[in-house]
Amino acid sequence: MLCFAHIGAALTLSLLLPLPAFAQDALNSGDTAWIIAATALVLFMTLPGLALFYAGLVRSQAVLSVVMQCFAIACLSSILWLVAGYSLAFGDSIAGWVGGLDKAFFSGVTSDVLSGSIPEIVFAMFQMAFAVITPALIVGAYPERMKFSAVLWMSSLWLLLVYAPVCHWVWGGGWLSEMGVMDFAGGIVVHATAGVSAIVIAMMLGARRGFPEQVRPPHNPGMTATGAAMLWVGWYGFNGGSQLAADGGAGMAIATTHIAAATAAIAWMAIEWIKFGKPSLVGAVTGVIAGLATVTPASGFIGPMGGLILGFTAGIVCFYAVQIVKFSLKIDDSLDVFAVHGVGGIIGSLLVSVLALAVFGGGGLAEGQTVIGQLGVQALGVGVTLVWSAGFTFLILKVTGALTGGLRVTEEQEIEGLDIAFHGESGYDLGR
Amino acid sequence: MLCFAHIGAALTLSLLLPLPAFAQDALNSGDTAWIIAATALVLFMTLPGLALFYAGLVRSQAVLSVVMQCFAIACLSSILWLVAGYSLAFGDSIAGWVGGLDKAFFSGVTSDVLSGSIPEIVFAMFQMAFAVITPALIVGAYPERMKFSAVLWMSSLWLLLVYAPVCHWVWGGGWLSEMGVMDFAGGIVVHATAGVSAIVIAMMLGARRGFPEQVRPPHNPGMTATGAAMLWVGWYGFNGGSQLAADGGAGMAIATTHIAAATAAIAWMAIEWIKFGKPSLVGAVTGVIAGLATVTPASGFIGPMGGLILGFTAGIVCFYAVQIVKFSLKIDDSLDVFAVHGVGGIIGSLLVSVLALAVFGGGGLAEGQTVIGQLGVQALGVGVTLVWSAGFTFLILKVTGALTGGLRVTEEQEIEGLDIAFHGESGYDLGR
Amino acid sequence: MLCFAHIGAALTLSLLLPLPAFAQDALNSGDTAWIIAATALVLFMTLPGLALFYAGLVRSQAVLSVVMQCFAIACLSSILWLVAGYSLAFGDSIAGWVGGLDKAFFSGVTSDVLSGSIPEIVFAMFQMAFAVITPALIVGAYPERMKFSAVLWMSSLWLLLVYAPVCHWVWGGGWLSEMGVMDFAGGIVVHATAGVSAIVIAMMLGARRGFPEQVRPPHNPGMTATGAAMLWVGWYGFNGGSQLAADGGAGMAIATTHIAAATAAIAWMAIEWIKFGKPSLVGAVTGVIAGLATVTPASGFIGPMGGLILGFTAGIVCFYAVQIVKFSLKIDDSLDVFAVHGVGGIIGSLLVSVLALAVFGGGGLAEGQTVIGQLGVQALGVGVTLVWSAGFTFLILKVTGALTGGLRVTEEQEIEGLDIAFHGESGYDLGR
Amino acid sequence: MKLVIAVIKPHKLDPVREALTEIGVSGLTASEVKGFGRQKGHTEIYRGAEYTVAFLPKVKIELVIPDDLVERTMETIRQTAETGQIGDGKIFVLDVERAMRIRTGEIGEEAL
Amino acid sequence: MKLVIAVIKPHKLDPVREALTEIGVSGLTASEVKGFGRQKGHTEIYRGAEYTVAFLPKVKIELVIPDDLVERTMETIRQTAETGQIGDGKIFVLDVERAMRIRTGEIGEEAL
Amino acid sequence: MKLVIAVIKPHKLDPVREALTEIGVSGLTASEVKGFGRQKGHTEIYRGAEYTVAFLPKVKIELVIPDDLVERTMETIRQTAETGQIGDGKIFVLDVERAMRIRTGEIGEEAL
Ligand SMILES: Nc1ncnc2c1ncn2[C@@H]1O[C@H](COP(=O)(O)OP(=O)(O)O)[C@@H](O)[C@H]1O
Ligand SMILES: Nc1ncnc2c1ncn2[C@@H]1O[C@H](COP(=O)(O)OP(=O)(O)O)[C@@H](O)[C@H]1O
Ligand SMILES: Nc1ncnc2c1ncn2[C@@H]1O[C@H](COP(=O)(O)OP(=O)(O)O)[C@@H](O)[C@H]1O
Repeated sequence: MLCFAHIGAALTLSLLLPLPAFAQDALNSGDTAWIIAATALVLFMTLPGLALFYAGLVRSQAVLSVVMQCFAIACLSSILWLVAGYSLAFGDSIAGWVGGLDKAFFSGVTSDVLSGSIPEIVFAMFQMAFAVITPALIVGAYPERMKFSAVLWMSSLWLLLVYAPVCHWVWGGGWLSEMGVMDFAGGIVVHATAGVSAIVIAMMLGARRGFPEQVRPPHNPGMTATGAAMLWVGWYGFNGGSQLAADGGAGMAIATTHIAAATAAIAWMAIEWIKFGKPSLVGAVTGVIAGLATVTPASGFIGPMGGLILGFTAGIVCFYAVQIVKFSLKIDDSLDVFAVHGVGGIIGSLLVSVLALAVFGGGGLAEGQTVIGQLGVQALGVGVTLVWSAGFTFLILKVTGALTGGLRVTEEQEIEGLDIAFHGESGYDLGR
Repeated sequence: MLCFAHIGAALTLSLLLPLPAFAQDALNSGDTAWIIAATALVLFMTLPGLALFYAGLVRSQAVLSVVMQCFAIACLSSILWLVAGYSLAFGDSIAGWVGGLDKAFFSGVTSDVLSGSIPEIVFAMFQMAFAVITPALIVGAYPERMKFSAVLWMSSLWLLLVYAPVCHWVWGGGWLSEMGVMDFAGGIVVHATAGVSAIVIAMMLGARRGFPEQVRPPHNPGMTATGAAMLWVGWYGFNGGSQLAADGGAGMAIATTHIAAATAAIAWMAIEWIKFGKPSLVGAVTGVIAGLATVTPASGFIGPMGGLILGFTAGIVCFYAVQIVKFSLKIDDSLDVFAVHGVGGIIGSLLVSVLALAVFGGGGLAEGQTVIGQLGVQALGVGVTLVWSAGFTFLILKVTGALTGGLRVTEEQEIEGLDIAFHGESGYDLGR
Repeated sequence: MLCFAHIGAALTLSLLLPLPAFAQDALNSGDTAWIIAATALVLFMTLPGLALFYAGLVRSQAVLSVVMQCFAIACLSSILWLVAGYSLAFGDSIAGWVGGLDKAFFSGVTSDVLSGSIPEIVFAMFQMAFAVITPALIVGAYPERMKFSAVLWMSSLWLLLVYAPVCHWVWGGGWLSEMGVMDFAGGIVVHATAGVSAIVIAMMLGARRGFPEQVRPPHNPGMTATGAAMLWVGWYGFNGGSQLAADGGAGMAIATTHIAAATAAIAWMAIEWIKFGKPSLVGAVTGVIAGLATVTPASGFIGPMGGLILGFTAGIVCFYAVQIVKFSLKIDDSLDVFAVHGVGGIIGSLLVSVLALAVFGGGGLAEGQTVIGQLGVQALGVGVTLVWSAGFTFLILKVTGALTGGLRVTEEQEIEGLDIAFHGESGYDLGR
Repeated sequence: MKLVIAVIKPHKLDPVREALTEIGVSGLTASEVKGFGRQKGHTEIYRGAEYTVAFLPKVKIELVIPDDLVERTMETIRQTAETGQIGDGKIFVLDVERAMRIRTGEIGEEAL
Repeated sequence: MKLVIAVIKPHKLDPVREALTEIGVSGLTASEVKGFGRQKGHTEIYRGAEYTVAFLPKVKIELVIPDDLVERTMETIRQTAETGQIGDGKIFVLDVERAMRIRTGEIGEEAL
Repeated sequence: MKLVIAVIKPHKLDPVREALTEIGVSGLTASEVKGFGRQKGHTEIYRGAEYTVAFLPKVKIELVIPDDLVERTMETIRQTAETGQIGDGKIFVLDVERAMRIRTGEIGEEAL
């Protein structure tokens, strides 16, 4: 993002707009205003957005446990980001693979240091919001059956061993950014990492009791839709903010983002209508999220047309990905993190090499880069990221299991529900 | 908005503030930052704001169908806006009645083209958010009894045949803007069009089973209040953003907006307290929305005093409008779209001619315009809009009915509830 | 804020950033964009944030009454702020104790008058959002048992007699700001005033039926968590906006704010885990709020380290404060307004004198001020504020009780629940 | 005295209540139940996963009445609750040995 | 054995449960019901539209007890659940032919 | 005819329903209830305040069957609903005097 969004911004702003001379070397209050607002929007995506989106999809006896997991992960990730994560991702690069500890505890990130046209502290907080939501996305893989202590251990290790390094590769000046990988807002860094890790966890943890025939339907689809709507709104900050400026590039990013979300939702609805005779709300909002995840890596590099194409592709491919994972592979990635986020992020990360072309209304590829060349870089980036994420997630789970005496709750706890079993609370007391 | 808000801005900024020389002919990152944020706020109004506001007012067996309708309309409208709507509204004017197709698919709207001090793509997206919420407002007219397919057909046609043209007349440089009509953020374009169309639909569709005696009370007033609060917050973007700049004019717009909302709510509460002995939450938040709808066309032209007056008027007039429509005329405009939005928008669109005067703390009328003169323009604008909207809505329903084999669901489906009947989902599964 | 935040801003911006020459004497659209957005965020904190946070903690038979109280207080406070509150707080000082009526009805606050680098109307609205949430915070002291009429009278009088004056002392150029008190975003003005008043009300009103053994548990912890998340996001505007500029100072304020919230939540969870064997969601989000309230007065003066320290302290101290008030003192400050907001605000207001030091990464104390000296000023400010608030709240309750024939509802009404008894509505109608 | 238990379709509760009041029934107790019988349930599909909902929402009303009112009560319920569709429900009658009104301590038919 | 059915005011459930445990009742089953009787319902008004809520929230408790405990049980419930206000509810007693504890298969009074 | 009332653990409802259909039970009515008995409730702690939840979620099923089916019904329920853990629940049998199918007006065993 750092690197590419800036090229993006450059491409965008260059020439045509009479730029205030000091644009890149002084504080731009407009850019700063937008990125602070964008940071709030991205935090809003996780809390309460993602929490509600996921919580509505589980049994009513586990609604609080899902919200709790999102909150706890958000808090832990924030602290870890301050302590080491930011530095591992954006500190001085160690051979292009990970950042050093020179920025641990935000050292040197005082309020008067700039990063581009905005204060670095604003950039660091914007990035913190990304570090908060990415491990929280994985919550969808293991609801209703993972020990809370295991959730905390795993998520913490994951942030440091998977998210931070990959973030460094792509946005922190690491080897992938050196190669010119295009990932505007996190198709590789956020969705590919979370998606593949989700599958690994689901497989190692095992399915929910009674999966697939006997699991209960979503207990509160309206809550899920509310969360999805918040995610959609917040995504303006996620993708639009990744431009790191308040300009036409940011505007185009929200345009492509919005169009992809809308198109994917319609595609998903259409499939359900044809296949099942009824379009469902849960289906429609799942389509929205699929479109948003898919357009993320491309949002700032493409045009409205690209948004339409990515959205349409996302709606169809992710729908079938869900069916394959759940019903062919019989993997209980309970809330479809891989099928929706993983698959979406990967599709977007690859297709951007084509859709960024001017013919599709995109901003074009980097100077002298070809579609094939770019596609190669993207494929390499995605591939290495998948392997790294899957591998470390496997190790992390082994360690976590050892630390917590097994990852999984007892059958009694699963039947009673995690809300009472692990948090001593019940979700709804609506009686007299 | 385009035209007038700029005069508004002009009025505001002129003279007293030392403006950076390039203000109107170069990108202003501050203005851009605010309008991008405002766009997110307006999207937030529909999803989840309006969806929750409406969903809480229906039976629990139709809660999801209402949310689904809002989502589906939002997605469809976004695509249609990209494909043709934006161009019909803001393309080169054809005799002042509708825009041409020169901007279809946002052609020419690249990230480096400006509209005033912000990128045109940002303006186009801000307008898209308006095109999303307006047809969604009409959902309140037909919940619990209209076929989903009919909802989609009707809303799509309505956007292109009613919203886009009227938007062109008023904001796209059409004949009404030529005449100097004042509609800061959509009293005519948004609320009058949606309100009158709602009445037409309610009459043609017929009332809900058991209306008026036997209908169930709102199933979740807390959900409705949550949605109303989100609408209130989002309205800052709706009215404040219509200034298309981050300046004192935008500030005054949110001030008048907020004051009108608060005053209307208090007025509504007071009436209920006197008439029924108890002020209700549903009543209070309905007052909020009435105040917001009413101040919308005036927000940028008036001062705090004007906000007080409009809010007070809105609270009283809209309250009685609800009684008249529902209990005198016996029209089941189920969630009172006309009585609240339509009536409010019309009141505001007329009173602005008076309240814009300096004596009321307003910014004044256009050079050499008189109150009577302006009132005439406003009345004409409102009148023609009502006729156009009602007429086309009637035609659209005829066509839709033909396409979907009747607009209305069967009695069995209505009793069972649209959630299960049309979307195969149930809203709440809170049992063990 | 006015005074100090500007010094803060000064400290921040001075020297290192090449400032556009007109920064302090002309409109800065970037600063304006951020403060308008921040105003929306602060309104969002009350509606629906705080309303949901509190409503989820009461019995289901009182859920609507709590939301209603938040809405009604928000509306009343807005009008009162326009009419007199803003002027009492920010008008020409009368001997440093209260502002004059020169700004009543926002007179002189036209869209072209500036306050620093933003329009004064924007500043006035930002402050209005503070005046809305502060009396609403007190709702947590008296749910399920106070007459609605009493709530309205008390809140109105409280805004004018407690909030406005204290706001003047600290931010309006009053005697405390003369002494150089540090209260970046309202530890004294907002949390100390509301917290101590809550205790007074709880004692005079008496406990809920069956307190402490027999009270019902929170009816909807998920609703509470949703509200807490919205409060967290909105707090970016509350603290970040108090910088009154879009710069590194604002960025650092959201950083310290976020870190304190996350740390306090983890501390609270840890205590519950150790003491009760299970960390609860209600506990975690209460920790979040405790951290946010505690960091508020310090947010713009300290660094990330300070945020960590304040958050950690908040989590532990506020947890035990709750136990003491409820179970030792047996005071039914039902939703722990004093223990969380009051105690938090006081801690933060005192510790800022130390944590503002450069050694902790803070921006330092004012020229020539010592820690002891500052601590004295802070203690004095807190002390006088507590006395003033408690005293006037006592008087206000006496007057209110006289006006409403007693503050408290009948036992029948309390058993039936305020929703039906006072608003004629029920919260959930989920049956067939 | 007899206890009449009737399981009916939810939207028939109010009509039945009104009809019963007219024939002089002094009170009744209703509860939301889930019914299983000849009437088919429905299937819900989420992200392609089918959930068969075997139970349908019904309302159960229970009323204790004097013996001589049993006939008319059953008839009234039957006529009012009938839609002719499968799933209309059942009426069962059990014997009640004692009854008491909590407020007054009255026993037997006075308690009803 | 007898089945005692009592319909009481919701906030009386816990007191009644405690009182019954004291007299040696081993268990009971409670459910939320809607009651209609002499006690008036209330009306809710939304945007001017009146909705009369005829049913009031009540709690129904069902307990099976040995014959000799019937008297004391009824008395205990009456005393604890009484508020003197209209709407306090009713107690009904029915005969139970058989009882079984699922866990152990015990039958008769042992099952209680 | 007999009315069989069984109070079981919630997650046993579906297995029991299926088992009963197999032995020829034509229908049943289920409701969510709160149970109190030997099985301990749990405590919830909010901000340090303890709430003891004495009642546990249970499901009550009611089915009216011909006399000759009582034995097998009780056995089936017992076997299917049993977990061996305390709290498995009870089965009670009462006599039913009359039954009627609302849709058709059929009475007696035909109504089942
Ligand atoms: N044997 C039974 N015992 C108790 N309740 C029954 C029994 N049979 C049916 N019911 C209840 O009656 C309802 C309707 O029965 P069903 O067989 O579906 O239709 P119908 O009564 O028209 O034949 C069921 O949903 C169930 O609640
Ligand atoms: N005949 C009846 N059969 C079953 N339940 C009844 C009957 N009469 C009253 N009830 C139940 O008892 C409750 C209280 O009865 P009501 O007549 O209102 O007051 P009271 O018992 O004090 O006379 C009712 O709400 C209803 O649930
Ligand atoms: N005497 C009774 N009358 C009615 N229901 C009872 C009675 N005793 C127990 N129950 C119901 O059966 C459930 C299980 O009983 P419990 O004593 O907890 O376990 P167990 O049946 O294994 O001994 C209780 O929760 C309650 O709902």
